[in-house]
Amino acid sequence: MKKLMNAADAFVDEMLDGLVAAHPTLVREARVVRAAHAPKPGKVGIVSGGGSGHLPLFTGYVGPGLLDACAIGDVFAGPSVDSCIQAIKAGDGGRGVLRLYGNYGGDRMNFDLAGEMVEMNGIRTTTVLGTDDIASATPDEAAKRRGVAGIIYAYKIAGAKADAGADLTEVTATAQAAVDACRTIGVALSPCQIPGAAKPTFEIGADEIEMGMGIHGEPGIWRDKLRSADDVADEMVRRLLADPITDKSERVSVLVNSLGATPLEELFIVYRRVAALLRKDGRTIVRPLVGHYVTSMEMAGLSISIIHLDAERERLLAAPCACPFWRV
Amino acid sequence: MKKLMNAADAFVDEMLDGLVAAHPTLVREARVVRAAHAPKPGKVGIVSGGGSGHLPLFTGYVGPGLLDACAIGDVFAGPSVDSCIQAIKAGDGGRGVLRLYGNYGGDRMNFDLAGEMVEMNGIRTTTVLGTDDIASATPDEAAKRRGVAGIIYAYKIAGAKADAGADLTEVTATAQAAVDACRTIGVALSPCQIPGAAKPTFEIGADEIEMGMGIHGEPGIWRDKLRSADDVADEMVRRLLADPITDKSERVSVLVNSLGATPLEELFIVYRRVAALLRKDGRTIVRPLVGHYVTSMEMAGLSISIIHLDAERERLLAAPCACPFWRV
Amino acid sequence: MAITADTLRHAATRARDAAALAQDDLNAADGRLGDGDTGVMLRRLFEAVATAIPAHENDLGIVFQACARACASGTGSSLGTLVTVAMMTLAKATRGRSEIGWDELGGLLASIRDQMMARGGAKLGDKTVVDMIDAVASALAHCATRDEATVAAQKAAQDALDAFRARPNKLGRARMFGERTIGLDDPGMLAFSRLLAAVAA
Amino acid sequence: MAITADTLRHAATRARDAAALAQDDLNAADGRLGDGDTGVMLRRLFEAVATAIPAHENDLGIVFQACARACASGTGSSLGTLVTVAMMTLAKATRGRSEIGWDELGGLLASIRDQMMARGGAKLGDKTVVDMIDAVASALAHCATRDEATVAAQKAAQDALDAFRARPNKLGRARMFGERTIGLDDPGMLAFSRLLAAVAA
Ligand SMILES: Nc1ncnc2c1ncn2[C@@H]1O[C@H](COP(=O)(O)OP(=O)(O)O)[C@@H](O)[C@H]1O
Ligand SMILES: Nc1ncnc2c1ncn2[C@@H]1O[C@H](COP(=O)(O)OP(=O)(O)O)[C@@H](O)[C@H]1O
Ligand SMILES: [Mg+2]
Ligand SMILES: [Mg+2]
Ligand SMILES: [Mg+2]
Ligand SMILES: [Mg+2]
Repeated sequence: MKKLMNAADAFVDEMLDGLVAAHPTLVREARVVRAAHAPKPGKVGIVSGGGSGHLPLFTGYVGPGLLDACAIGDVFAGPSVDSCIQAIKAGDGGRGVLRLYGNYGGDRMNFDLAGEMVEMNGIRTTTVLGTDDIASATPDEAAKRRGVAGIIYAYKIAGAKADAGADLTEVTATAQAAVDACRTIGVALSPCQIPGAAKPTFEIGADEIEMGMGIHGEPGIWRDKLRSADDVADEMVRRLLADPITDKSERVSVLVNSLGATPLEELFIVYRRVAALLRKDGRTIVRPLVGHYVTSMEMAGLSISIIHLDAERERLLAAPCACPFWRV
Repeated sequence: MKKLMNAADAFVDEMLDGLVAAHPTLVREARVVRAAHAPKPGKVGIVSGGGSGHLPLFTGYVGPGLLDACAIGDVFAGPSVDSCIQAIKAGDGGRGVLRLYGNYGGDRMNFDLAGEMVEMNGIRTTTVLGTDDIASATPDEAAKRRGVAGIIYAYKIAGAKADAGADLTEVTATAQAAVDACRTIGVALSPCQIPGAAKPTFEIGADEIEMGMGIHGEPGIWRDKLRSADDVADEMVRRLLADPITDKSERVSVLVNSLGATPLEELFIVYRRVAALLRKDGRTIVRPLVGHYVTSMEMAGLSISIIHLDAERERLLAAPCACPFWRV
Repeated sequence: MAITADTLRHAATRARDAAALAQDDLNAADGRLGDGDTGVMLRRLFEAVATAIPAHENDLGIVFQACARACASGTGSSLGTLVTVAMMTLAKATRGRSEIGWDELGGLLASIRDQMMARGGAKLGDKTVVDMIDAVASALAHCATRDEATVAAQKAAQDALDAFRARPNKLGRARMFGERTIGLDDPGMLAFSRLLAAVAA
Repeated sequence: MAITADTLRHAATRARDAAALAQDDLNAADGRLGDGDTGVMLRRLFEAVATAIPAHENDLGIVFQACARACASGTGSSLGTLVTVAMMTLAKATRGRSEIGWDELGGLLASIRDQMMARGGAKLGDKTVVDMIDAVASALAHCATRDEATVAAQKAAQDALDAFRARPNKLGRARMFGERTIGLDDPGMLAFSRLLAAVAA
C-alpha cells in the first residue's frame, strides 16, 4: 500500500500541522486540537479523542456547535492520558466537560484516568461512549459495542445543546440519548495499512466483502463474494432497523459514509437504495449525510448510520455549526 | 477493483438519483443536473459538464454562487450534445450563458454544437475552457492543456461575478482570467476502473508513482519509485511556480485535492509542505482547500492547484456560495 | 441504381451488426492510446441509429436527420460527436431528395471531412478518422457505380490504415502518448474501415 | 538485599532492551488477534521510561512517579495505560521509602492487579495481562529473597502463558475473534513474561 508520507513516526504530527495550517479555526497544542474559541466561558465543554487515521474524525469536528477540543493518538492508537487531560482542560469553560468518544478499552481507561486527574483541578466531567456499531456485539451486550461513524451525530446534537446554554447534566443526557437512538453497520472491501507497518491491517480476497467489519479491521459478521450494491444496502438497512431501539421515530437522519477509498459515486448509488428502503419502511429522512465523515485512511468500504430523531434532536441537528468538514 | 454498484450500465443514472435524493437543492432532468433555483432571471448562467466519475465534479458544484446547471456523460465520456443543449437552456436566465468546462476534444465539440443550436433559440453563449494541467502540454502549447481540478476556482470566481450582476462579457472575462491565473499538477499512485471494464485504466507498479498523470490515466511526465511526500510536493510546487503566468501575485489560493483513495491524512501532510514552500517563496495563502474536490473514483494520488489572486478574484473567492461540497 | 432510403436502412442494420462484432477490437485499439471506449461507444451509437431510422420515409434528408438526432442524444464521445456531425452534414445536403447518385458520394464525404475538421480542429495528417475520410473521398471522386465505389473506398481505407500506422497520433488523448503510438492503428480509422467493409459487403 | 532505586534503574535499562528485542514477536502476536501494535508501543514506552527515570533519586515513590509520568504522556494503548496504572500504584505505595523488601513484591503486584481490574474492567480468566499478574502475585506471596522471587515469578508466568493458551480471549479487540484466539498467546501476557525474564536475568 503506497502512501504519500515522510517518516512513519512523523505521520501524525505532520498531518496535524497540515490540518491546522489549512484551518486556522483549529489550534494545535502537542497532541490536542482545540477550537480557536475554546474554552468558551459559561458553555459546557465537549471533548473527544481517539486514534489517528480516521479523518475528518476526530480533530476535524472541532468547531462552534461541535467539539471544543480533541485528544489525538498515533494511528489507530488512543491518545495518551496527558493528551486527554490537556484536551479536557482546553474544553473547560467553567461549567464542566462532557467526554464523548468511542467505546474502545484503551481510550476509556485513558479518558477515565484523565477525568479523575482533572477533578483535582475542580473540573467536573461526565462520559458518554459511542456504541453505535451493531456488528460488534449483540443487543443484549450493547454496552460492549464499539463506537464508529454514528458518533458525529452525537457531536452535533450535544454540541448544539451545549451551545444553547444547557448544563452538564442536560448535555450529557442529550448526548446519551443521541447515542442510544443511533445505529451503524459497515462493510469493508479492502484494507488499509498503518504507516510503517509491514502489511495491511487485514487480508481480503479480490472478490470478497466483509459485512460488519470494524474501522480498524475488527472481524465482522460474514465474509463472502462481492454482492450488488442494492443487496448489500438491503442487508445493512434490514439489520439496522431490526436492532432494538427504545425511541424509534418516523423521522430519521442517515449517514452513508465512505471508509476511505470508496468514491462518492458508490455512496450515492447506495444512498439511493437506502432512501427507498426507509421510505418503504414509512420513515422520512432529514438532513442526510453522504461522504467521507469517519474513515480508515485508504480502506475501501462504507458504513450506514441511522439516527432516530425526536423533535429536540431534529432541532439540534438543524442548529448552526461550523467545522472544516461539516457546516450547518 | 471492487465496486459497490449494480449493473454497470445503470452506474451513472443510479449515482445521479442518489445525488439529487440526498441534495434537494439539485434537480435532475435526464443527464442534466440543475440548481433548484435555475434559471435565475437576470443572472448570467454558468453551465459546465463532462464525464461522470469525478464527483464532486461536475454535478456537485451546482448551486448558488457556482454553477446553474451541468450536463453529465457516462463515466469518463463527455455529455451528449442533447444534454449540453438542455443544460444551457436550464441555465439561461435571459442574459446569456457561459459554458465553462474542461478542455477535452469530445466535450468541446459537443458544447460547441450545442451552443450553435441554442443560438437558434436566441440564447447567447460564450466559452471558457479549463486548461490548468501543466503536465498535459508545454507552456507554448498551453491551449492544448486539459482541464483538471483547478476548474473549481473558475466556477467559484465566475459564479460570484455572475451573482454580482455582471453581464456575459464580464463573467466570461473573469472566468478566463481565473483559468489563466491557475495551474495544476497531479501525481498518481494507483488506477481506477471504469464500471464494467475488464481492467483498470492503467497499470502501475506496487512501488511506483507517476508525476503529471491525467485524471483519466493520461500519461504524465515521469514514472519512478515512490518518493517521500516532501520530495513529491517540492517537485510539484516547483513546476507550478516555474510555469509562466502573466499575472503572478503575492496572494494565492491552493487546492490540495485527493484523486479518490488518497486519504485526508496524506493531503494534510502534503499541504503542510506546500504551505511552507509558498511561504518561502514569499506568497500568502488565502482560503486553502484540502480534500476530495475533483476525483477519479478510487484512483490514489493527489493534485495541487495554485491560483494567483488579484483583489477582485480574492473578493469573489470570498463571496457566499452553497453547493453540497463547497460552501462559503 | 442510386442510393435511396432503403439503401440507408439496409446499411444501418449492417453497421449496427458490424459495430457489435468490432466492439472488442476497437476497445482494445483505443485502450492502447486512449480510454478504451471506442468500441462500446460505437456499438451503442449504431444500435440507436438503427432503431431511430424511420421505416417509411423516402426523404434522405429526413432519414439522416433522424440518425443525427439519435447520435446527438446518444453519445458524448469524440468519435460519436463526429458521427453526429457527419449525419447532420448529410441531412442538410440531401434535404428534399429521395435519391443520390454514387458519383455524389465523394463530394459528400469531402464536406463531411471539412465539417469534421472545422468542428474537431483536426488537421490532415493528425492520424484521425478524418484522414481516412479524406482518402476515401478522393478515391470516390471518379466512381459512378456502386461496384466501383465499393472497391475504391475499401482499398483507400485499407491503404490509409496501412500508411498511417507508422506515423504518430497528433490529436486528443492519443497525442500525449507521442512516439508510442507509432505502429498502432488509430481506433477511429479502424472503426471507419470496419463499418465501411460491413456496409459495402 | 532489598529493592532500591538502583535496582529500578538497572531494571529499566534491561526492560528497555528487552522490549526492543521483543518488538517483532509482540507485534506478530497482537497482529493475530488485535491491531498488531503491542511491540512497537512497548518499545517506545520503555524507551521513554528508561530516559525519564531520575539518576540520583532514592525515594522509590518519586522514581515510580517519574515512570508513571513518562507513561502517561507517551502512550494511549490499552497495555500502555495499564503500565501507567501499575507505575502510579507503585508510586503511591512506595512514596517516602528508599527500599522495599522482596517479600513485599507479591502484595504490590496484587494491588496492581486490583487497580488494573478496576480501571480496565477485566475479570480474572479473561486472558489478559491481569491473569498473569495475578499468577505471579500469588507465586511471590511466600518469597523472601531475590533468588526465590526470580524463580517463582518466572515459573508462574510461564505456567500462566501455557495454561491460558488453550483458552479464548474474552476482552477488547481480541474478544471479537472468539474461538479463533484459542491456541494463541495473549500479547499482553507474552509481553509481561518477556519483560520479567529480562528484568530477572
Ligand atoms: N478532434 C477530432 N478530430 C477528428 N477525429 C477525432 C477527434 N477526436 C477524436 N477523433 C477520432 O476519434 C477516435 C477516438 O474515439 P473515441 O474513443 O470514441 O473518443 P474519446 O477520445 O472521446 O474516448 C480517435 O481514434 C480519432 O480517430
Ligand atoms: N481492559 C484490559 N484489562 C486488562 N488487560 C488488557 C485490557 N485491554 C488490553 N489488555 C492487555 O493489553 C494487551 C494488548 O495491548 P496493546 O496491543 O498495547 O493494546 P491495544 O489493544 O490498545 O492495541 C492485551 O493482550 C491484554 O493483555
Ligand atoms: Mg492499539
Ligand atoms: Mg472516451
Ligand atoms: Mg476513447
Ligand atoms: Mg494492540
